[in-house]
Amino acid sequence: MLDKNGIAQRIAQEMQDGWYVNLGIGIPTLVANYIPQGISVEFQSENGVLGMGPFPFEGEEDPDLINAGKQTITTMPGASFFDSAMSFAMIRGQHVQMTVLGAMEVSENGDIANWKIPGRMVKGMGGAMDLVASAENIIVAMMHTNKKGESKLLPNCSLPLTGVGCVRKIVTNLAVMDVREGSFHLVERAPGVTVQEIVEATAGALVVPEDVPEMRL
Amino acid sequence: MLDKNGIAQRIAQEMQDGWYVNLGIGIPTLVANYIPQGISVEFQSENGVLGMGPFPFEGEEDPDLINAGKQTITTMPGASFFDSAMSFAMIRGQHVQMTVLGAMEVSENGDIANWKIPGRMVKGMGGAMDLVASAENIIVAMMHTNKKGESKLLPNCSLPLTGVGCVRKIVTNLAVMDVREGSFHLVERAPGVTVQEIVEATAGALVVPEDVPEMRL
Amino acid sequence: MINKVVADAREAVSGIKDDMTVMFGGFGLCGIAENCILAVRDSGVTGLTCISNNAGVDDFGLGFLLATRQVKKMISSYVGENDEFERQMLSGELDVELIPQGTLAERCRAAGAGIPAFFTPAGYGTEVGEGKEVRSFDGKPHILEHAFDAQFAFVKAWKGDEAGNLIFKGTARNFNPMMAMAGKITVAEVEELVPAGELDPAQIHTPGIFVQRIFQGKNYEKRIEQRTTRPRNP
Amino acid sequence: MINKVVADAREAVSGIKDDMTVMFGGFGLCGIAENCILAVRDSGVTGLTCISNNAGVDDFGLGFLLATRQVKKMISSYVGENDEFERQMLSGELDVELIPQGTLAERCRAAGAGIPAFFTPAGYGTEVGEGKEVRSFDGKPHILEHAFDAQFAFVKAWKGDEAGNLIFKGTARNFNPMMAMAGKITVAEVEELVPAGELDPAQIHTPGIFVQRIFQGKNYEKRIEQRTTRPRNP
Repeated sequence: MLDKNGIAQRIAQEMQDGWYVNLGIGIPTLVANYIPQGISVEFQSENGVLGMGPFPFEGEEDPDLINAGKQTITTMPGASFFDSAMSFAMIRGQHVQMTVLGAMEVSENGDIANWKIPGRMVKGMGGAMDLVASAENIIVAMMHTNKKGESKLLPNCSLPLTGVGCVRKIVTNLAVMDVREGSFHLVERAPGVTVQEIVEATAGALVVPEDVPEMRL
Repeated sequence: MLDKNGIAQRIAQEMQDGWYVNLGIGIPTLVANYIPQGISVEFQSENGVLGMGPFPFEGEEDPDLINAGKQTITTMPGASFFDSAMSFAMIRGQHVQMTVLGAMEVSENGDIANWKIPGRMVKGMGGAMDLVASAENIIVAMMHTNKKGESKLLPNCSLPLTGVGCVRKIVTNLAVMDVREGSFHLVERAPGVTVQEIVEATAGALVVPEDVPEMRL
Repeated sequence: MINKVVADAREAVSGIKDDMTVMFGGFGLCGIAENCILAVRDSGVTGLTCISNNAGVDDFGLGFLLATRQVKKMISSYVGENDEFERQMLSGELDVELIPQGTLAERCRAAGAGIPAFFTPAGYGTEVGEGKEVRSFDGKPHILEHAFDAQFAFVKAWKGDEAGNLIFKGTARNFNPMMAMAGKITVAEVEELVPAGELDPAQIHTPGIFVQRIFQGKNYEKRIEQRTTRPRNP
Repeated sequence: MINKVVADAREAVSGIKDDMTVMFGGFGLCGIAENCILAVRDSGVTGLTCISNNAGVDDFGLGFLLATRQVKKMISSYVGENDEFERQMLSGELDVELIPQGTLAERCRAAGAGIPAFFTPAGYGTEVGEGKEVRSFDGKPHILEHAFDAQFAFVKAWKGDEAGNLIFKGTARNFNPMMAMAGKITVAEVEELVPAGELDPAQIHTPGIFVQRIFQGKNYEKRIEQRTTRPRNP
C-alpha cells in the first residue's frame, strides 16, 4: 500500500522529458518532489507562471510571487509570467501535457467530482473545471476509498461533477488504473496489495487482466 | 470647396482632448497634421501601436516600427506596443473614440463601401471591417463625387459593403453631413459652396435645414 | 492630454453607486487593489455585485466589503478562508455565483475585446453548464459563455505612467489586465507612478487606453496567505 | 529539458508536407520569418494553404513562395503590392480568402486558446458574413467565427531563449504571438538566441510553452515598404 508520497512518486514516473505539467493542490503538489532523473519538466501554475521552482528560502518570500495554492514560490531559469487569460489559453488550448489533480469520486466512464459536497460550504471549482475539460492527459491522485471506507471509484459519481469522461488514469494507494471504454482497467498493484483487495475496494466496473504486475518505485 | 487638406483640417475639429483615434489611409492620415491647439490625442495604428508620433528624421527609420500603412513612424512619450489581437480588442471593444476612414460610397442609412470593386483586383479589407463594425464614432473623409462626377452619397451602395449602418458623419470637399434616421443631414457648407451645389452632388436623401452655416477652418 | 492622474483612492472611486457591478483584480491577496477596496468601503455604497476571482480573507482584501455588508453578490471561481463570507452565504444574505477560473478570465477579456460570447469546454456536463447552449466542435461538447458587463474595474499594478500604461510584477498580474480591459471606468492603483515616457513601450502589459484613472497607492501590506519556505543548506 | 534549439532554418521546417495549412507571422514585411520562408521554399513543398495577414511583395517575403507556385491558397486580410499574386489570383491558379484583420487575429488566438468559436460584429451584412450564423447581442448583430487549424506556425522574434520564450521589438510583434499560440508545431526564428534565464520572466511576450523549435536566424534584410521621413530642422 502506498502513502501520499508513494502515490506522488508513482505519478511522477508518467512524466516525459520536456513536458509542461500542472499540479493541483494536495497529493498532486508532492509529485514535483519525485521527478525522475534525466527528465526535465516545467510546472505551470494557473495563476500565471510557467517554470515554478521550489519554495523560497526563509526571508526571501515575495508576496508578488505565489502559486495557485497561494504559497510563496520561486522561479527557474526560463520562467515566464502572464495573465490569467493567457494561463487558461495554455490550459484550454492543450499546451499543458499533463494535469494531476485530486478527486472525491471518479466514475467508470471517467467523470470526476472534486469541487462540491452538497450541504457543506462550497469553496468553488477554481481552475479545476477548465483543467479537466481541456487536458488530454488527466491523472487523478487520490486514496482508493474515503474516510468511511467507501470506494471512490464508482459506476456513477454521486457528487456534483467537475467534468465528464475526462479522466484517463488514476493512481491510488492501492493501484494504477487506466480509464477507457466505460471501465477502470487495472494496470499495476501497489506493493503488497492483492488484486482481490483492489477488486473489493472498487465499486465501478473493473477490468482485471491475467497478469497485474506490482508497481516499481 | 475644400481640398484634401481642408477635409482633414475640418475633421480634426471633431477631436476631443484625451481621445484615442484611428486614422485610415489617404485623407484620414492628413488629419494628424491639424490637431487643434490645446488638445491632445493619441493615435492608434491597428498593426500594434498606441501613441504614434511623426515620421522619423531621415536616417532614423526603424524597419520594426511602422504604421498600418507600412510607413516608418516614431512614437510619443507614453506609447505602447502590443499584438494584433490586443489591437483589435481595443477597436472591437470600443476603446478607440474616433475612427476616420475613406470611402468609395456611403448610403443614406450609413452603409459604407470602401474595400472592393467587382471586376478589379481586390486587395482586401484589412482592418476596415472591424473598425466600421465596432467604432461608435465613424467619420468618413472623401470627395463628394467620384472621378466621373457621380455622387458617392447614395440611396444604397452599389459596391460590396464594408459595414452596415455605421457611418455617423461625413466630411467631403463640399460639406459636413450627419447620417441618421435614414438620411444625410447637411450641417455645414464648405467655403464658397452653395446649398444648391451640395444638393445636386448628393444622390441619397439629404435633409437641408433652413440655416446651413459655412464651416470655419 | 486629459489628466488621468487622480489625487488618491477616494477621488479614484468617485461615481461608484449602489447596486453597481464592479471588478476587482487579484488572485487571493496577491495583486489586489488595497487602496481602492478601502475607498469603496469608505464610500458607503451598498448592493455591489463584485466580480473577483476570490473574496479576500476575514480581515483583509474584499473581506472588508463583506464585513460591512456592502456586497450583494460575489462572482468568483474560489471563495473560502473567510468565515464571515461563509456565514452570509449560508444565511442567504450573500448571493454567490461560482464560475470556472478560465471562464472568468475569458469573460473579462471578452468584455474588453468586444466579443459578446464564445464557446468553451469548461463546465460542460456540470452545474455550470445547466441552461447554457451546448454545441459540439470536432465532436467535443462546449458551452456558450458571455462577456461580463462591469461599470468599474479596480486593478493594481507595480508601475504605471501618467498615460495609464501599466506593468505588473510576478504573479500579481493575474486578472488585473483583463479586468482593466473590461471596466467601463478602470481605476488603476500603482506602487510607483512615473511620467509618460519613462516606461519602455515594448514592456507595457496594459496599454493606457484601458485606464481612465490612475494614482500611486500607499501603505501596501501585500499580505502573504501561505508563507511556504525551505530550509537553507547548513 | 528536451532541446528546442535547432541548428538552422532547414532543420526548423522539417516535417512540413504538401497541402498543409501553415501560418506566417508579420505585417507587411515587418516581423516576417525571413529564414523560415526561404527554407519552406527550398523544401519544395507545394499546395500550401498560408494564413498570413499579407502576402509579401514580388521579390520578398511570401512573394518567394508565390513565385514558385508552392501556395494553393492565401488566407489574408490585405494582399497587394504583388504583381505575381494578382496574376495567379486572376488566372485562378491561386485561391484567396479575405478576412477582416481583427477576425484573422482573433481566430489565431482562439485556435491557441482552445476557444473553438466566438461572435464578432466585423463583417456582418457584408460578403464576409454570408452563410455564417448571425446573432444579436444588445441589439447589435454579430457573426460566428471559428478558430483556425494550422499544422505549422512560423514566427519571428527579436530575442528568444532556449526555453522558447520570445520578446518582440516594436510593431514587429503584430500577428506573431497569436500564431505562435495557434501552431501545432511553432517554429520561432530570432535575431538573438540566449540561454534560458537571461530574459526577464515579466517581459516575455510569448511564453516558451507555445514554441516547439527555435533558432537564431541570419542575414536579416528587414526591408522597409514605405520609407517615410521628415526633414530635420535646418
